[in-house]
Amino acid sequence: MTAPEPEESAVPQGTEDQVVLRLHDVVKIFPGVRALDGVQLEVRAGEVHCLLGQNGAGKSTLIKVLAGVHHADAGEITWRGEPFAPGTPQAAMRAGIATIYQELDLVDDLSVAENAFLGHEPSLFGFTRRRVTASRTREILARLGHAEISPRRLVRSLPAAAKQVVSMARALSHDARLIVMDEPSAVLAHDEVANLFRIIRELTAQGIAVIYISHRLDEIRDIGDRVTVLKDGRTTAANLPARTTPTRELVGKMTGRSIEYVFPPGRDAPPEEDPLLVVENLTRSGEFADVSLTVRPGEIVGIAGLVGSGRSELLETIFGARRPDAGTVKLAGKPVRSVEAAVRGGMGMAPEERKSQALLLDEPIFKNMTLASFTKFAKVGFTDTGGERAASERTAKSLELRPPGVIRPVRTLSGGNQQKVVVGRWLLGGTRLLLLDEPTRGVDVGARAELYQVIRDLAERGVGVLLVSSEVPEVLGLADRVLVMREGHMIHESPAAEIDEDTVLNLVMAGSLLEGEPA
Amino acid sequence: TSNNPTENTQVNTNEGNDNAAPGEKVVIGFSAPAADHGWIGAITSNAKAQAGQYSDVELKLTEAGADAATQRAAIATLIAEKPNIIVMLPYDGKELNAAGIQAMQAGIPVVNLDRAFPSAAAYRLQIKGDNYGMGLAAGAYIGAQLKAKGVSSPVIGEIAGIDSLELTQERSQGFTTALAVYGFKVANRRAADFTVNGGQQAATDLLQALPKMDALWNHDDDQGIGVLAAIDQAKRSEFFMVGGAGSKAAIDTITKDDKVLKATVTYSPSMASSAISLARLIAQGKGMSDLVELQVPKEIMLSSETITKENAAQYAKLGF
Amino acid sequence: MITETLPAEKREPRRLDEGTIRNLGLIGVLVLLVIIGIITRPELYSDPAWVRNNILVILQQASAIGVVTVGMTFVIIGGGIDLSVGAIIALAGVWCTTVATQSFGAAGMIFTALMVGIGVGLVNGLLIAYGKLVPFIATLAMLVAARGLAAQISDKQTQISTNETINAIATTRIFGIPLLVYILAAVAAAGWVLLNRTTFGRRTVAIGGNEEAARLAGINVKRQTVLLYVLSGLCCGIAAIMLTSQATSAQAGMANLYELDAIAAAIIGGTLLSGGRGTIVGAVFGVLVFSTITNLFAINNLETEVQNMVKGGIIVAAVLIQQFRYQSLTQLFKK
Amino acid sequence: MITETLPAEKREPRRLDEGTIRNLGLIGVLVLLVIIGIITRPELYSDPAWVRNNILVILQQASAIGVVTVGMTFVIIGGGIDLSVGAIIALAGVWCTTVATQSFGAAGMIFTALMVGIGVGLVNGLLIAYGKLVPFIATLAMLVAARGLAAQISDKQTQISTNETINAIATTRIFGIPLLVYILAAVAAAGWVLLNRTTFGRRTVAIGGNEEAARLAGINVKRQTVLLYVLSGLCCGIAAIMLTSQATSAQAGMANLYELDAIAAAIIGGTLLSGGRGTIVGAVFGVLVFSTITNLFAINNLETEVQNMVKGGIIVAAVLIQQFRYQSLTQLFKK
Ligand SMILES: Nc1ncnc2c1ncn2[C@@H]1O[C@H](COP(=O)(O)OP(=O)(O)OP(=O)(O)O)[C@@H](O)[C@H]1O
Ligand SMILES: Nc1ncnc2c1ncn2[C@@H]1O[C@H](COP(=O)(O)OP(=O)(O)OP(=O)(O)O)[C@@H](O)[C@H]1O
Ligand SMILES: [Mg+2]
Ligand SMILES: [Mg+2]
Repeated sequence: MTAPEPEESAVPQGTEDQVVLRLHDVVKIFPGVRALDGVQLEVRAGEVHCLLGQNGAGKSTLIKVLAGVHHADAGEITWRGEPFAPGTPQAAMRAGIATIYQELDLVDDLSVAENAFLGHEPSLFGFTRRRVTASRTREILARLGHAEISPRRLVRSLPAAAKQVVSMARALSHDARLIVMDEPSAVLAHDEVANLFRIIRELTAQGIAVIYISHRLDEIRDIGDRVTVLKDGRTTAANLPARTTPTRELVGKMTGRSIEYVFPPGRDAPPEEDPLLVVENLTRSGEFADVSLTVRPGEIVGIAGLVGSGRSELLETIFGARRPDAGTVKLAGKPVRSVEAAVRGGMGMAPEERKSQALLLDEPIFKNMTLASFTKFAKVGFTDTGGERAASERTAKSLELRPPGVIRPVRTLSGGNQQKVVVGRWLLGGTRLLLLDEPTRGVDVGARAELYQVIRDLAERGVGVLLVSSEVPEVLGLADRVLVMREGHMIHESPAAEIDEDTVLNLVMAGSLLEGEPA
Repeated sequence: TSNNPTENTQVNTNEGNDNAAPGEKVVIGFSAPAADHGWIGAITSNAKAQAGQYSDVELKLTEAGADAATQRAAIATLIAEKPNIIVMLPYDGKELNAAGIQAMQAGIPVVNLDRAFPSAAAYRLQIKGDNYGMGLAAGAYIGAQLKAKGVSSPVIGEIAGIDSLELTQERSQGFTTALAVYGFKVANRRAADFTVNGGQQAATDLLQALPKMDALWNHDDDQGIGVLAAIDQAKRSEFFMVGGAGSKAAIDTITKDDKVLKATVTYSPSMASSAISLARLIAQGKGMSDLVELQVPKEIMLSSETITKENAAQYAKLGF
Repeated sequence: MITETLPAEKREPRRLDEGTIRNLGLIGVLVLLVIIGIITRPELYSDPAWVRNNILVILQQASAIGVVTVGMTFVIIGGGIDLSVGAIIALAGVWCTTVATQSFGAAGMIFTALMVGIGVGLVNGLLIAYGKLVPFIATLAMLVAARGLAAQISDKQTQISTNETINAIATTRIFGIPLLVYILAAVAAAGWVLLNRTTFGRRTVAIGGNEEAARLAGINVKRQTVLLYVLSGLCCGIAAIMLTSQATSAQAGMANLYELDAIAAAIIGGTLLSGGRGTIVGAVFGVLVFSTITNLFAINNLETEVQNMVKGGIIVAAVLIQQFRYQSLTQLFKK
Repeated sequence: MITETLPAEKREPRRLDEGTIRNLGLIGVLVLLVIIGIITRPELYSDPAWVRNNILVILQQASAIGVVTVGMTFVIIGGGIDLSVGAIIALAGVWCTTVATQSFGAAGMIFTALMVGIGVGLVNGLLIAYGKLVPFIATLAMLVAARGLAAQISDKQTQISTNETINAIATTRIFGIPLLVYILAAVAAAGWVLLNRTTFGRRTVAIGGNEEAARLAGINVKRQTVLLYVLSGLCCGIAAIMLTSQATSAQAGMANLYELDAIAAAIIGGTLLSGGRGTIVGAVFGVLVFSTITNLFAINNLETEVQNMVKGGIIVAAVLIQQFRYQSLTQLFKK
């Protein structure tokens, strides 16, 4: 492979007085990986500068260098005209760079206000000024459109979406000239993203620069001004206009190839067979009530709904990880009451939070992939690591795991590749029914297309799939049948072909079909 | 007990003793449990001080650490170094019995100090304190005093040392037996841990459980400092107290007679000094000059004496 | 949207947080222990003067270990552990009762004890924060070394405190309540304020709950870690004075196994061993449960071995009672 | 691109994993200790017979605590902790040396010790897995209770083993090497295989590394937790026999503070106290370091208090040496 050709646009071209941040040939090396390998970046005051790149391209590493978490091994950074090399996160913050990290960086047992002002608490002789902190937090939250989140509430008790708001509040609590956002929309629902964009526009109107990272191209088109594309730690294109650059070109710069389609082409409805999964009147008080659904072999059933509508809890209950208050779950006619029974019966689940719920971060990839199936490889209790590795390698190849190889610890993989490991776990296990909770969260465009294909292929082979996603196009593009969940109730069901995005969104938000649409 | 270590040892200066004349050089291996307690501390310092009295003795200290297993290791190492004789205060006589036998079989005589080996093959000489006798003496003193006062059904308290040690059991048994002679029994018994804080805590609890008390026996004068402090703090004085072991502080208090402590029954660490002297004689093949026998006898048991205000002056020099 | 899924707080029934519920559980355990005491020794409990005095005795017995537990709670909340507390007390106690130190009078002794505590805590903290030693190993090494040094300094003898002022600390009562109890109350109150109302406390929770997040928020994790061990050392210094005064003496073996007691009290009081969560009030209740148990055994003249068997059972029961209460209460609030 | 930035795994220099590096560090520490021994006591080390015997003494001293450490390592890797190991040993030792048990002969005694170990481990495991008690508290309660029961059973007396077969375990040598050393080797080897080559080991690492992930992968976390404490109890049963044979007796106070030693050895050997990672080889090296230190002190006639001070320093140094090696080696691999 050859190094990417230097593009004319890779040369920074902003006028000097506008440019607040400039990176030249920045390099960051981790043991065995050149995470950044000559990055060029230039950000102007008051713009939203988007960073695009595949999983593992180095986006998070780049912003951590800016935030003083990592130190660049080579290269130059200029911040507001001065050379810049923050030694600590505090130094970066003082210089006016605030960061919203990809992984939630909150302390569960501190309140919302304390989290927002962590590290720079308003205080008098070391005593925290709780009223001041609370009122300032309340202001910021109101500005963020979330006045309903109480500043005194413990972060532990907040749902994921609200935690993301608190992360944002923390960034705004600094008097920042540049705010870096690493996939802030990954855990946000549709309407929350709109809210986020409103705030970003407010910020840029004040001349604050924003670096925005996302895998969702539509978002970038919506909010972004200019785009810089990273591939394998290098800038492959810089300062492309966000709105007008063709998708084909962006994807090409990111992946080095063109992706013809995102969703696999539509297919014929799967044959009518007896249902594999039958859920009847499942209820967990406070989470969801009276949910009934079926999944047939080879069928992909998608559940749309807002964050907080209880879909994760539903999946976990079906999987046997939570005890239902009422109702039954049957897999191929047999009741499922525990995770072990579910796994034994051929059910698998890729949970919502892969790091805390699915991965042994310090263990090698192949041991993570075979976590649910190592007993099947084993002979009389003795494990067959050779067999596990070989099988994992095949699966890794079919998922196009990057970097290849199954021995390195999962911790060193980028988020999207970690997700592939989780999906791979169930491909290995001879799964008959796969429960997927937000499977493409944080996964790049290329890998996403691969994952979609993998899911389709599984269905073609007769595996039933129950898919939860907050991205409506994903549900519509992938599923054969769509269910809509709202506040714990299943309010709609129809074949995917008979429903469109607007209808689903309206159902999700208002709970009713659009006027004039047939029910 | 004293804050000045040099006052703390009891040695036989051997004036006018023929055996004191320098003989062939003797290497004495010495092993005692780790000392975090005054009595054991005094054992080691006495041994060192006594060895210092002889120009022909070299003392090899191998302290035994925190438990019987560590002491076994220390003894194994000591045996490999082939001293002429080993003086050992075992963590527990029964647990170290095998170590004693091992040394004897290696041709090294063993002087057992304080805690007896069950097997006679495990030692050449045994110098024992009398734990049971200590309890007996304390019980007898308390019984006699109470009887003299005419108390008919007295409330008697007991503060023991570390309860899982056999010596504690022996002391308590002796105490119960002696009290039974007078028809008395122990109303409440707390175990401490041979530390001053332990003594203070246990005594506080005991005083709380017995709002009125006639007599108290505390097994150990070292933890007795804490016991006396607790009694002061509770402002109690309606009873009298007997101590154990015979520390310098206890003897001083008894002499001054300004606290509830009226007597103590001895269990003197001076036995370590005697052990070193006798070990030297055994190694040199000499006997004890007052005995007719040519060799040192096999067993010596110290008697537990009762120190009161009347005879305290006499015992002052034995206080540790 | 979050508004819809999250009931606004005003409309929510004022929810007891887990900490409070745990503390209620511990009060329940305490009440239960007292009831057992009343049932087994009614004649003692029928005397109000005795009961009053008994409460003071329990508090007094809890005072020194309570002070240590406050420091330990901070260390554990901050994600560490301090196995050397007992050894620090011994070293501080022995150091402040040497003949030389005693010649400087009470102020000199108190100063010495506090300085020794702070100094050892500082070494612990530096080893852990900058030497990158696991707290368990670093403080275990310190345990061994500090006890050794204490034995060396005291020449393995019990050192008597002849200072009347120091010795009076244990006997002084103010409004009928022992000074020692006031000291515990003051330390606990200061600890509560420090944990809940200062940046120091909030940062402690942060580094214990999510060290990476704390670091990213610009908190100097290393310095905070050092300070936590210094705080624990300081508490040990205070406890050393209290114990020395109570026993009118100090010795290398004093405060034996205080580390286990303090950790157990903190955990029973709701502190997470993995860090990030804990309450001072709970820790103090934990200490009180333990000293009430000891008191109960004493007034019932239980033998040591029976005591131990029963104590194991009570610890398990206490934790189960807390859990039971918690679950049943959350059940209640669900409905 | 990827091939360029990331050498494919086959071409990568065979990288030593952290565990191996730590073990190398521990071997370094051992060598250092031996060198200190040679320097301080050259006359002893010049005698080959003495050296050979000394190695056997060290190994023999490490044998019982080594067996306990293997069990402890499993528990810690599985995310728990077992503070009751010393107490289990005492209970098993005392129970198997009662007059009644001894009347069943050696087989009866061994069976009893193992059953007591397994039984107590089972109770620990059930309390933790199903009673949802924090391991620290559950096993601390068990520590107190089991020692109490041991004192009760033995009536606080040291119980002498009159069984020749049992007593012979400590004195038997095969090819000149003590049987006790073979037992340690067998347990360590079995532990290594169990951890690294069986599904049991994989489950242990899984539940310790990420309990939730293990649960959602269909692993029965509760059962595995119970089994881990049973395993630790079993190791204690074995150690009880070994110690009883060495002392030809058992007593309620035996194996005092073995919990601290075992945990320390495991951690020094590279086991993460928070679970999910650890090696058996490292744990055994950790034990050897401790018993070599003790041996070094013994041959140098160090007084206990000096011993303790030096020991604290050596522990710190040992950990620092490991870290130093690790960093310098990774430095090497960067280039
Ligand atoms: N602490 C680390 N140690 C070793 N390698 C690392 C570390 N952090 C990141 N890497 C590696 O650096 C490369 C870049 O990772 P980074 O997290 O920056 O990717 P990313 O672009 O943010 O991907 P994603 O879109 O999945 O978040 C990856 O190959 C990753 O495996
Ligand atoms: N930590 C928490 N404490 C209290 N309530 C919570 C918590 N997490 C979630 N909930 C509540 O549980 C319900 C379901 O929340 P959840 O976010 O898991 O739903 P979801 O549909 O799975 O969302 P997602 O789109 O993130 O998958 C909501 O009513 C939410 O408010
Ligand atoms: Mg990233
Ligand atoms: Mg969810």
